[in-house]
Amino acid sequence: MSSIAQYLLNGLMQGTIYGLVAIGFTIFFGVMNVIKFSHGDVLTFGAFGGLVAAWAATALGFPIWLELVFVVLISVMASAAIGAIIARGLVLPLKDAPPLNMLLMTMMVGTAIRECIRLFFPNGTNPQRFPELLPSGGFDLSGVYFRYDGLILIAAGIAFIFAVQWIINRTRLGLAIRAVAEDGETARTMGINFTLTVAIAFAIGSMTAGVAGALYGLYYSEINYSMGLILAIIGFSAAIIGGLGNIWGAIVGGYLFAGLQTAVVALLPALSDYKNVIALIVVVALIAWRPTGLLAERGSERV
Amino acid sequence: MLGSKGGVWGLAVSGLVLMAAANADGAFAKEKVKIAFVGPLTGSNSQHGIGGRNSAELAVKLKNADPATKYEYELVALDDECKPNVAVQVVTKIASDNSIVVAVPHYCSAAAIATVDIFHRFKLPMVIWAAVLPQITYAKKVPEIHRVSGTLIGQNRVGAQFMKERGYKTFVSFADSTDYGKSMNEYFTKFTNENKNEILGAFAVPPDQQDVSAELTRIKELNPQVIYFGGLTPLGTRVRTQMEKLGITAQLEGNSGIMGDAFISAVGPELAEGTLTFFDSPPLSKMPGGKFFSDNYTKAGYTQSPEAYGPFAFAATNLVMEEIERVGPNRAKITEALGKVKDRPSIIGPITFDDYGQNITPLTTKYVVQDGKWTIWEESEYATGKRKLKNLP
Amino acid sequence: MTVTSMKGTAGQIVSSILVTALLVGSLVAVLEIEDQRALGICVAIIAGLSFLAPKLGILRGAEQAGAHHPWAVRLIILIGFCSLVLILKDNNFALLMIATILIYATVCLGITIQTGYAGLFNFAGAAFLGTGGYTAAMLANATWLPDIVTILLGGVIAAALGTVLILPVLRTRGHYAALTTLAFGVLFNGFLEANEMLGGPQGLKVPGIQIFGWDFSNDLVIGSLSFSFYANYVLLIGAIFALFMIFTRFIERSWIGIWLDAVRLDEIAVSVFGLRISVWKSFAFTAGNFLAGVMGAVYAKMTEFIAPANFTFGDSLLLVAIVLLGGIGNRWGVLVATMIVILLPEKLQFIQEYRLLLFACIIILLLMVRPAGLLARRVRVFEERH
Amino acid sequence: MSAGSKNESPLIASGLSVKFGGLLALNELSIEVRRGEVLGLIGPNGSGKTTFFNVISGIYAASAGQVLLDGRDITTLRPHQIAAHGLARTFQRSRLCLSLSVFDNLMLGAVRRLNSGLWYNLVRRDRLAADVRSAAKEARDLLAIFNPDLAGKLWQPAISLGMIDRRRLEICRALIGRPKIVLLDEPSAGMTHDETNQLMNEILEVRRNLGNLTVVMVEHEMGLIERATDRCVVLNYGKKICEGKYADVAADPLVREAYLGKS
Repeated sequence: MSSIAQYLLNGLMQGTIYGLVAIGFTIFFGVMNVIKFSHGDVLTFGAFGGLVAAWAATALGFPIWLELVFVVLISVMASAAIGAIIARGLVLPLKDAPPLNMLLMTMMVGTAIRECIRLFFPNGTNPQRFPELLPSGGFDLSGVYFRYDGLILIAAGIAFIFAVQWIINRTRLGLAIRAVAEDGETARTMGINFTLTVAIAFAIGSMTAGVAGALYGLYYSEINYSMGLILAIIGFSAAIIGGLGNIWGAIVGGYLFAGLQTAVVALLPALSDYKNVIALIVVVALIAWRPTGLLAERGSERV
Repeated sequence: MLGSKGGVWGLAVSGLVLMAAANADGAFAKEKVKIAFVGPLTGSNSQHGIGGRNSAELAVKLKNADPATKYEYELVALDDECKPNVAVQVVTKIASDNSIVVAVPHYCSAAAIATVDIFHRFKLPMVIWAAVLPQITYAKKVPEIHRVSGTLIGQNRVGAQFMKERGYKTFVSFADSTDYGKSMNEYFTKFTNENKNEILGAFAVPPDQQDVSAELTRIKELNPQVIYFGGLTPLGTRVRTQMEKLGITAQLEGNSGIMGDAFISAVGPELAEGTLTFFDSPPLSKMPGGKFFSDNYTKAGYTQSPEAYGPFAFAATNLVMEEIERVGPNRAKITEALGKVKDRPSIIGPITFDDYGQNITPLTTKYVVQDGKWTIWEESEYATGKRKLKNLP
Repeated sequence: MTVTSMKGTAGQIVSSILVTALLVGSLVAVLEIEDQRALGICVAIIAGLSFLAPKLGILRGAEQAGAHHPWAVRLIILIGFCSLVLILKDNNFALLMIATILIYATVCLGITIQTGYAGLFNFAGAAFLGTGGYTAAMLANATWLPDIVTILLGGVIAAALGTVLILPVLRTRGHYAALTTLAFGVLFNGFLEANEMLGGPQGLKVPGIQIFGWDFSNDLVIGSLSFSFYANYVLLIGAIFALFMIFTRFIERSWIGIWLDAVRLDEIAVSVFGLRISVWKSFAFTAGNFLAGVMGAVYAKMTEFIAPANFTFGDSLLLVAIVLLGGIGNRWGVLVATMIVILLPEKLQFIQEYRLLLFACIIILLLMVRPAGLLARRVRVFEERH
Repeated sequence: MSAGSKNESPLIASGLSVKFGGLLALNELSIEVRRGEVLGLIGPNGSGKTTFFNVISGIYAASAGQVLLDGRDITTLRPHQIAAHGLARTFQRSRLCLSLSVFDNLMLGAVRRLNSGLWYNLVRRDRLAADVRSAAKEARDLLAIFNPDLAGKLWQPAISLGMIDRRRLEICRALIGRPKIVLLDEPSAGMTHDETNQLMNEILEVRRNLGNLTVVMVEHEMGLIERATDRCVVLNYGKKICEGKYADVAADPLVREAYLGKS
């Protein structure tokens, strides 16, 4: 029984990371109706930014709590910056192009980011060790091993999810973003700076990737240049099965995907090779069942 | 328009003239001989490919610096991306190029299996520098095929024997789902069973899977003494770090796939401490010429490390150049000469090819991580009993 | 030559000869020249000519020739193709590249029917290619089965496998549909890697093609001329490609072509006129997968080896990239784009580990500069006179 | 028109309701369309006129009620099935396939008459070519009734047409399938007064040529309604509030209130 709790804990951590990635997808889709597939690689970029920050902090002799703050801050800023740059430089100019062009373009941007890290980061092809900045150790509760860092990170991730939700739904900035999402033209006539709002929305969406990247590094103590690709596929799946444009949908999708993967290993250990295959079959089946996602309104098309 | 059309042809012709001119440059110097190197230069295995390429390049550079050689060598390096179809493409390319007389190909076994027939068809001799699946050489006798790296059978035989001697009884196998991992698992299972030890479970995950905690939780339930890992460094790193996160205290037994500094630097010296591997080459410092290789590698200014198989690429390239010096740049003659290689000294130990072209004298060596360094077991504090492996019965 | 001189029958025929010659000449030059500097100059000249051709009305002329004198143009292309094989006759590598280009181009014709016409995204092209390949591998022991049948079965099985996806594809649109196929492509690859029955990650050996005692793995000898054994494959694949080019054209220039376009452009509006959207979506999806499956079988038999690593998400992406770069819905654009996409990384070998980065940058640049692709699709005009 | 020879009303909607979320877009609406008439459907914005069209043509599902087309229950049928029973429509916002030619757009209206068989389309190219020729002639003739210039633009993309020609094309697309009943959703939208008048004359002319085709028309231009319709139905909040000749309807206090609001 104890291992069930252990699986749950693992699944929760994975789900939080997936959910964070999916939120980014859903924000981009909401605002610009685009799928920005480079999102996973923006995450990687943020995580590597955090790694460089950690090296700098060590060199400067920061205390460990300051190093932690610095690492997370730089991760978030690095991914927000590159997200905004991609939005401004590549996504906006192509906003009227067919969706397929945008999809391919952002996939290629992701490839370019990935390759740049691999080629230009020192020893970039190899996995990199991410410093452990959170209290190590943990406690054993009837056979379940709770690590402090895991608990802290899950809490932090969930807190950030709520923060993003709050920004989008409760602030003036969020109002502007939602206005642009609803109808770009009208928002413009209402005096909202369209380009700036889009760039900010992309920055916020990318920040979630930065947070996910930092969480990933702190939790797994290891990052590598190619971790973004599979996370992008999973995050995209999560956002879709939840229902694009719906933040809660993205979160549900994230935990669902993690739950599926964990369940296959826990319940059908003989099929653990097929973990992703089974999870993706369920994704396809879910899409067939609810073609616009689990939480999306089943709104009818305007005719 | 027709004029411009003619321009294309004119250009094609002038291109050929240019090529001819380039070749003519060497007319006064030594005859130029081309050797092809093939390995993954892009993708997730590219650190090995680039390390191997650098090492092969180094061998060529050092050889060319030697005034006593008969020929001037040129290395043509190509990327097979570790994909069979791309490998078929690039090998067809080098095989159709008659100026290339011999090849040093492949890190990934799937690529090598796909190209064996092409090397044979075009009668291009080759010496594999890293792919380790047994059937590349042993599926059938092909005169052109040779391999300096040992098959993964040896590593596993030595490993299983070693673990038995330490008294370990229960194992779990954790491999990646590539050909490499599957084959590793196969021979691990074979030898472990022969030793009458118990395998509690076997797991396979794609090499790019990031989170392995679900599998590890399952392993924690099984509570083995040893986790056998059959995969490459990136996944190995994740397994080791996530074992720690889940509080798994089993002994980690690795293989050639995690051999190299990358593993230790990625998991950190504390976590790496005590990890075992079995690898087909003693440390460079123990080999004649090993220090020469590492010094020159550093001196050449390569930023990427040669990785575990760099020395093999260096040895293979040197071997083919030695044969060319002896019999001349002729494919058939090189094939014949390579078939007779016996006890040839190299930085990875003496090389002897059997009838299948397989190097049968790899010096499989036991390593353990001690203070952030791969240390030969016999020289480690673990062997003396000063430090202890985990979960020793 | 001026724009006016390109009109009229003679002008059109001359135009199509010029365009064919440009294509053949470029291929020969790019494949035969190894010297980097010469290649650079050569590529610049090809680019210049390609830029000039539309300005001088040659492209338009060739297009009109295709519409008014289809058989004459087909003859010209056939002559061009034969001379290509003749020039490259013993260059194994060049012929392998030509065969690879034609294989990818055919698969992309399938995706053109799916995405370009019916508007269905397919990010699992490599999976259907792989299905054909694995069918050929599985049927290797059934030696009593003629290889032609095996190849056709590759297409049939791929099309049949595609029906698994039909329900979600029919029910979804846009990005949701994109994910459906994307997920399928990834899971297909994962399945190949995980299972043992289909060879697992190591892949399988596949025997070469034999048709009526004609063994494709022997060098082709015609009279006193001896060709590389790849010439066999180039001829067969060329024939299949030509067949599917005509098939695709016939689909496009028919009522069905209109229905497919309408399904893409506004399925709600046209359903009101009685068009059965699901039928035509299924048709386009199945037809495209059939093409991919057929070529997958041929591809496996040509390389005599298949492994899961050949059919990854990245490969599916490559197929989509080709269709987009060519100009979505344009059959000839597919061919031109395939040449570029297949030959570019090969010719970029000299920059080795920087290849993929440069390739990504070039695609991004092309998407920014030419969002409609290299050759935009023209409005369909039915020929009224006969 | 074999089915049409029966003298019943070709379209009967009874007790039709449509819900969007909590909103009742149609509220137990009953409308009967008589054979050969031009029925005007009017009402303020959001009163449910277009929703009514969408339910009839099968795009939206009704949550309650029934629709009979020539005595057949079509309430639960899919759009393409309803089309097969002889219903055609236009859309308020232009829904031409702009990148396709005028001919292609027209042919979409004739889907049911054209042979979609694979053998025919891919192999019997000679027969196909002959059919294309006769279809092109028919298309030109139809377009010429509206605007002779338009007939000459058969192979041009629809996007090259002006606003009024696009509207003409949409109407022709609805007519070429020889429907029994046509729904016109605001034919005047986006056009000037003169253009609207001209277009309406053309529509009425063509309708007479087609043997007094039954037409239901949503329109805001009251002049048009007055001139073109035989009878009007007024909707408000998804309910029918009034029905009758235009003059009677226009005088109804309920209608005035709906348009002007309570004063």
